[in-house]
Amino acid sequence: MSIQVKFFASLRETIGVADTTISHADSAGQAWDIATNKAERPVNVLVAINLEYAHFTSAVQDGDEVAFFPPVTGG
Amino acid sequence: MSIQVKFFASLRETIGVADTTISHADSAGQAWDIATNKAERPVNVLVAINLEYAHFTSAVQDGDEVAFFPPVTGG
Amino acid sequence: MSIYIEQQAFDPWQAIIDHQQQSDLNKQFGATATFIGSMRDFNEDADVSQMVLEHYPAMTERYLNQLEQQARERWDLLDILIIHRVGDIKPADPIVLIACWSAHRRASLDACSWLIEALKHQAPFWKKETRQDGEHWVESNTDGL
Amino acid sequence: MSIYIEQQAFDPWQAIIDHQQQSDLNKQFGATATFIGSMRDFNEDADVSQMVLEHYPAMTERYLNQLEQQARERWDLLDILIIHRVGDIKPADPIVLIACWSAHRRASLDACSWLIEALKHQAPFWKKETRQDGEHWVESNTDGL
Repeated sequence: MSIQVKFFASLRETIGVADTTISHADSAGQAWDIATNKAERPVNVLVAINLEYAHFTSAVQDGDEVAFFPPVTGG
Repeated sequence: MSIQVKFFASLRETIGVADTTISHADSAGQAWDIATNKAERPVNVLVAINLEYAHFTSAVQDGDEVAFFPPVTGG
Repeated sequence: MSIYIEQQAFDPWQAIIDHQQQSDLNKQFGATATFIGSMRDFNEDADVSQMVLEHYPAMTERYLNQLEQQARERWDLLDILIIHRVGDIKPADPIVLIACWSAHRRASLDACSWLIEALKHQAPFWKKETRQDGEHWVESNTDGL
Repeated sequence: MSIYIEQQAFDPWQAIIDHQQQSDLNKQFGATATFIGSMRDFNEDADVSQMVLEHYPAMTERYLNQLEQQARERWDLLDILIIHRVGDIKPADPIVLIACWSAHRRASLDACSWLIEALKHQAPFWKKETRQDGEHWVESNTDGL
């Protein structure tokens, strides 16, 4: 099993990781804990699974891409 | 006393007059009757006195410019 | 703040570029909203080959100035450009340009939208279309939908 | 319908002109509404000398396509052009362009306004500003007022 985990913007700088692969996770929250070594979650962090917005409780599967990032500020 | 009366667009074509000067009128409605020789008023005709929207009952004074025109269709 | 009545065809994008370069807007604005109305070659299911736009010059000037003033009072705008064409118009010709500049997006977007509606309802312009069966005055503005 | 992510500075007006010439829009559209967001040299009362725009490329592409699709379902649009800048940005640089073409005015105006709001709330872009006291991530979008 292989799950790709990405961090963007201020979260990428805080965590110190842009991209990592973990071997197992049942949920996005568990992916966070494994990829960050249980770093505290900022209150406003957003979650995407396979390029769609999701939740920390959302299930993840083998091959999924899970991304964590702060509120978006484009436009 | 001198009041300038103007007609625009389809109304100018129907009445057959673009611009005329009348010597007396108490109201825009009276200006219409004098300038058009009591032509029937289309239901949707608009009135402006000195470049501001007004009514057929609005008073007119010496030197005023009274204009009659159909609904506006610019933009 | 500039308002122009154009007798000849104009390029709305070039007009915006020129206006932006001549003004002292540089680096202050974060938002630009524009609307351009142009002549289609059909209206109400009839082919339209050309159009004449008549206006009441002194009242047009007064009303466009009033609308610009009202927009500036209602929204925090850095600049407004309004251009309206009159005279003989061919299909695809731009008829009206409204451009609004502001620091934040809602002011320019909302002012631009409001200005075109207000112009269409208040400014004394009239369109006469040439169709296959002759010339027809446009009798009223559509609701824009 | 075109969506571009630009790594380099772009001229929004030239992009609109080019898009309009390349498309088969000619004479069909009566309304064009555009919004351009550009970098100001100040934000929240602090001078900003430069900015970096980061994005999540695959998700950005998906969301901009989704938003375009939603706009086309909701309004009767003839064409949409969206351009968003990423990378190193200097004051006065355009950041985002949204242009909508339609037969009647409300579709292009309302779609343009909706698209910029939806983009700002959903598309995964992030701004980092360089101010006198260092670099700062912009923490949230303003409400645009």
